[in-house]
Amino acid sequence: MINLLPPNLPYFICITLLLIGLYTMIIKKSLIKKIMGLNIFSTSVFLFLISMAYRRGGAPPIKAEGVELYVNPLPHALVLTGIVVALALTSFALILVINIYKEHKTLDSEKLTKL
Amino acid sequence: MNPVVIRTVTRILVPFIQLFGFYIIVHGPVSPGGGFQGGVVVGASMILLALAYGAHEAESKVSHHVRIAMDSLGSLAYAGIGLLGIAAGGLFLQYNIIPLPLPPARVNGIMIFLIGVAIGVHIMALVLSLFLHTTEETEKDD
Amino acid sequence: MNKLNHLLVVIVLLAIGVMMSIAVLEMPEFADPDAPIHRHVAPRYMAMSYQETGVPNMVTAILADYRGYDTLGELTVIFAGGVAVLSILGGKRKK
Amino acid sequence: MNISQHFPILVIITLFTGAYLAPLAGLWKRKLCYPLAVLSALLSFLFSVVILLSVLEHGIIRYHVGGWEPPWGIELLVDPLSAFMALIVSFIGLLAVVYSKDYIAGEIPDKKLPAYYSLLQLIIGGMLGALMTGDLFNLFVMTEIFSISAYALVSIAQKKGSLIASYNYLILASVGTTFILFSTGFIYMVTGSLNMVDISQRLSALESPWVMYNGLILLVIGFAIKSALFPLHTWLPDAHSIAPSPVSVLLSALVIKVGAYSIIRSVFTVFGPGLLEQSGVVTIPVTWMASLGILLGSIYAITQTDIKRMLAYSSVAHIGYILLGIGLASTASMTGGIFHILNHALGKACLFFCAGAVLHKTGIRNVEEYTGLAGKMPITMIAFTLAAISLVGIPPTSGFMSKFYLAIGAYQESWIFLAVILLGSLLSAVFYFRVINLIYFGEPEHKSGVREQGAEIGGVVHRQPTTDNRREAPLTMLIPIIILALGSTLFGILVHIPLSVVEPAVKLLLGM
Amino acid sequence: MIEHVLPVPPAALFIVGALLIPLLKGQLRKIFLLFIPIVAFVNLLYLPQGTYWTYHFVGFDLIFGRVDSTSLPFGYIFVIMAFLGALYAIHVKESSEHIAAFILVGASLGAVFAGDYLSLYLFLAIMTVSSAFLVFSRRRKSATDAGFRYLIFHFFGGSLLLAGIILYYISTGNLYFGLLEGNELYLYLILIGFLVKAAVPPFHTWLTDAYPEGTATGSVFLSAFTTKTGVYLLVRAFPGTEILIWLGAIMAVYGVVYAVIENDGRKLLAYSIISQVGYMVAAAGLGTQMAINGAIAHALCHILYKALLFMGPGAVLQVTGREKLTELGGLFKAMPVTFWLFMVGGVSISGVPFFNGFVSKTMIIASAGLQGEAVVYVLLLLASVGTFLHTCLKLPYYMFFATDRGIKAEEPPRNMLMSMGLTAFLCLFIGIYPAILYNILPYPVDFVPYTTEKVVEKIALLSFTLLGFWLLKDKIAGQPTISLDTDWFYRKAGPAFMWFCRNPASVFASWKDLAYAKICFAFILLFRHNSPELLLTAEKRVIQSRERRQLASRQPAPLDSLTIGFSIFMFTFIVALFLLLLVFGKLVP
Repeated sequence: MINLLPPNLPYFICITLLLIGLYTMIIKKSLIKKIMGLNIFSTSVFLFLISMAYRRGGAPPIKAEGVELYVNPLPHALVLTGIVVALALTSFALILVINIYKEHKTLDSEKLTKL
Repeated sequence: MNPVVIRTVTRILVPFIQLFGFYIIVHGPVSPGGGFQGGVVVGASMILLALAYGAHEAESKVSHHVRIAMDSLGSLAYAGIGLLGIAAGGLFLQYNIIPLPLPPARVNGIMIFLIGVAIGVHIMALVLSLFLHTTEETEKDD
Repeated sequence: MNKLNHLLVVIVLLAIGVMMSIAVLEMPEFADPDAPIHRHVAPRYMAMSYQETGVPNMVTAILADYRGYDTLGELTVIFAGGVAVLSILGGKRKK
Repeated sequence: MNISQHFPILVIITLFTGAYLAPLAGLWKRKLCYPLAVLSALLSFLFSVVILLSVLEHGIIRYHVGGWEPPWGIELLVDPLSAFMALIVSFIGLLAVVYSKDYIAGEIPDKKLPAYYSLLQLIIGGMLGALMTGDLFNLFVMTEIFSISAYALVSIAQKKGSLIASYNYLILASVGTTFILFSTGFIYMVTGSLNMVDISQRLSALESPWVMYNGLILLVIGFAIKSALFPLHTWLPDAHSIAPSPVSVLLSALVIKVGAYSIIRSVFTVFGPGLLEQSGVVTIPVTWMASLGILLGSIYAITQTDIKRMLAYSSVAHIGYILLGIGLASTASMTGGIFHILNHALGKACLFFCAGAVLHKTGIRNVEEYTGLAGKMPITMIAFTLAAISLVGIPPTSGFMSKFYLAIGAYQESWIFLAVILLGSLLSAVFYFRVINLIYFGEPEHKSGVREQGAEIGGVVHRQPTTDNRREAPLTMLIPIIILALGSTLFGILVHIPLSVVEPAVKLLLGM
Repeated sequence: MIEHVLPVPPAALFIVGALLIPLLKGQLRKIFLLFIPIVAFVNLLYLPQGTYWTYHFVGFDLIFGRVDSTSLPFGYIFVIMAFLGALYAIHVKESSEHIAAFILVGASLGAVFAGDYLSLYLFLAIMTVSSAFLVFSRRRKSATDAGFRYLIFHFFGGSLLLAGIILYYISTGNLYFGLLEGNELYLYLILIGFLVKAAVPPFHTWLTDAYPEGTATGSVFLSAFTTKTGVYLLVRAFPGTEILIWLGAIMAVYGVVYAVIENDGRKLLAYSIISQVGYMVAAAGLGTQMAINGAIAHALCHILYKALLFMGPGAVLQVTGREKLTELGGLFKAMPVTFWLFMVGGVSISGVPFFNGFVSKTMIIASAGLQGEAVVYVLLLLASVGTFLHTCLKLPYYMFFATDRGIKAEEPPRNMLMSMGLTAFLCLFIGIYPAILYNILPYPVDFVPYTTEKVVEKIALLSFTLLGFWLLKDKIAGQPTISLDTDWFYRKAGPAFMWFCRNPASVFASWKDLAYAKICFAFILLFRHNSPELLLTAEKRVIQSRERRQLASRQPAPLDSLTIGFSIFMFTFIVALFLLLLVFGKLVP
């Protein structure tokens, strides 16, 4: 196991980030922090996609003379899309939170529970 | 707080930021970048303007109506380019069949460029909208 | 949230982590040039995208041409986000 | 070149274009938004009718967007199942748009109308996109489109608590979509492809299945969150009950079905007939969760007083039926499950429309105030009865037939599932007949004293139906209700029509 | 001309007719209500024997017309009963009651002529709903509750039946409804489904619960159709099943025992239905040709005289608004015609010679004797004595004589009397000319009812009973209480179930759903326990909560609390569960 760990370390980091994101969303009471947790969570996925695209000795995926080995461009495109989706989600969630705060004057999910 | 420094720096920086943003949009096909990235940069320049001069400044430069129009038209332009493929007898979003007096690969390049611009227009308006609407009423409370 | 719940959450999350790690151990090695993702679909983009689309930036080529439909969807997502924000705030900014 | 070959993409693009146009039209004339939305929904409905017919005639449609062949470009894959679902979605979507005109006028301020219609078209278009696509990542994108529109539509009326409901929905469903993206990464990692058909071919040649299983599990759970499978349903009751009624219809009748459809796709198409044996890893737990959902969803529904909340909980139970049928993965159970998608869509849409009509005309949400509404809104209430009877599963309505197939399939697996289905019907009879009883035989509260006395004396009291207090909803609301009620009754008699689509779809999915 | 129009499916005639009722008003509707049964009767006369109206329905064969000598007699009597019931109820202005009644008739006819399980289930389900609606039509809290229990009970029976049908379909591959033999599981499920319809104890509580709660006119319909359809189903599917003999015999006595101590007039009659159906069930269990003949003949006769018996207290209820025997008495002066007509029913049910009960009941008892079932023979005989005691003596005595409570009363409306008269005439007619009944039975009848021996035996028995009653009449007076029956189970089960819904089951729901405790009141009433105190407090609470609700009802329902953290924990837990299953499913093959 020790031998196997270093090569796939980025993936382990992604999974760790994923767990951190989930943990934040479960434990933290502030609505904003839940959104942060969501963002960590989705970032871990982007990181996962991007790190799988890397290829030892690969050049950036822009066509250049004499270069044959590029990193995989497809996950990059996917991650771009994913980031934009996360942006839309986050912005909407934040606006909801702003309005929730205006309405209830609190962002603590425990307190909102008792409404 | 004295906003003079911020305002001056902003006034100087904004044109350059915007220029850089347009550069990113336009050079999407050949270098890292593209419509999304450039659009965000241009939008961010407007946000900077709003931060330094207040939301009204940004509002007066790009009003609500204009932003909505840019949003819709950007998206419509993308869908329209896609429909051009059908109109030309190909498939949806098929560029190389669009009848331009150029080799097919060049047509693709032009369409990719146009799409980048459409996305850029859409995103720059949207980013500004998001910012302005988010801050809208909190500002009033201050 | 009391300590017990806290512990429970951590245990469950760690369980997921451990079990996903089993999958990670079976994954193709990181940065392996011969991983399946580098062998199946991607080679065509690297070899042909410039000839087929006339654009040297492969990411842009994929984004706007090969998977242009995805990008249309993406644009629609962000459009939906914008409209969603408008719908919460009720349109016009008051002067 | 034949234009009809482009219908799979046009059915989506029409709605998206309509959605893009709505804010623009709102700048010019707000009244224009409604006809535009109706027009685009109508067009896409007509397109999907043509698609269904041509799929039945010529087999699977594959549309290569942008002209790129599948593993490189995105492919639209329309098989009988997706065409069937697309027809349901676009039809009920059209009805919801039509219904919105008068209903929404009282619910949201005028200046939000463009945003409302735009989101309405986006949610329908997103669902159609998710149904038609043959690409895993595109499925994720389309799922996000309809999800974001759904979150926004939940909170659009700015009722008390709607923001919190929307926030809950957003966060929980986003966890689901992120799971989906994560599993897309897993699957892409081991296959190098995003095309569903391509993936299924390459997966069956795979030697080490752990990554694949992880991907499958995350994919199914992600979509199970979207479809509100039982313990993952916590976002549903709030979101579905607080949303404006046309939106409730879309959410309850369609959105969760699209989630169920995506589970079907991921289990049977992505993991393919070749791996059907192994996919028991997910289908077996899914059947147990669905069984729990049938029972507990109905039990929760019994304890509700708010009609829309009751209907929302009943949706939890019904998604249980659908996923039970899918999870059992036999011919009969799959037929029942997929057929139940249609029946529940028709029935639940009708019920939510009726609840909306009542809410619109009288402001009543509480079940116990439904007393004597049959006199005031007879047509609506008859429709409500028919749809409720269909959902309880009493012959000759369509709900019975799907439950019959489901029950046959369930018994082939285990008697427990049969018992669950029958008990679930019994429980749903409790809460639906409670409402029906109140509608027809309950008395308005202020009269109850008089009535009691009269009943004691005469045994029968002659009641003159007063015609002046008849307050049916406007036609735009009444027509969808009537159509759906008729549909959920007639399809019980004309079962062969939906089955002629469902059966080939099931055969295809099970690889027969 | 008529030959070209007729025959049409009898069920369709009534159901379509029922749907047309709301379109008609006034005199036209009255004519229409009587016209439909007449047309249906003519239609039935033209109905040829055989199997037809088959409809290929997605791989199943639905048979809507299996007309043979077993189903035809039931068809005749159902249509006749529909006419009598419609005449009896013709003054009722509310169309909902007529619609429910006609749909009930139509569905019963459909069930009787159904030749496959799917269409049978269809019609039984429609019967259940329409009967429940007839009970609901009383528009009284207790009626609503009873109707609900009726509905749930029958859906429960229907579920078992459906399970049986599915098992049958899976093991045989068809849905043909016919004789069932063997030792399969589906057999028992279907049997229980049918027993619920026939109200065989312990599945009988719905009957005594719901029938007294029907409207005056509705109960007449209710009494005729459901149980007799159940008898038909048993005769059709389970003739000669050993257990039915004992169930039937016990049922006959059981019903009598409860009827004797019952206070509510119509509830007494409901128990007496159980007792009478017991004869038929026992006869179905005997399964000889003569017994089957007896079962069917008794079903036919029973429909007539039981309708007549329900019409009597129904008329009293119509006129006085009272049902309890302890609240009635001395009505004879005001309602002599009603009394005499009622008595025709009373003597019929008791099996007095020259009334129709005699010609059918003796047939069953005799066939039990011929089979050598001595115990059954005695039990049935005993039940017949008890029937005479409670229906023919106790009920009329306390209703029309006994203490005069000075109730203001008059004869009921003319149509009620006409209907009663017609029914009484039919009772007498069949009693005197039994051949007309025997001719339509499925097997040739070589049974002669009027032998000196049988008549003398019967008269002797009845005379002694009469004597006994006269001596003990004050001892068996009804008490204003509710006798405890097996229905305690679900009266208790209801609140227990609701407790379960609210407490353990709601753990996974949302926290705020727990605050919905007030809903329990609706269900305490729904599955009401018969304790007056509990009822009172519940009633009070409902009123209080109603006031509160009226303030809050225009608001959307209270939200679920923010359960994000918990929900996400649930998601992750499910993921972990799946992964665990995967790991252990893999490691341990």
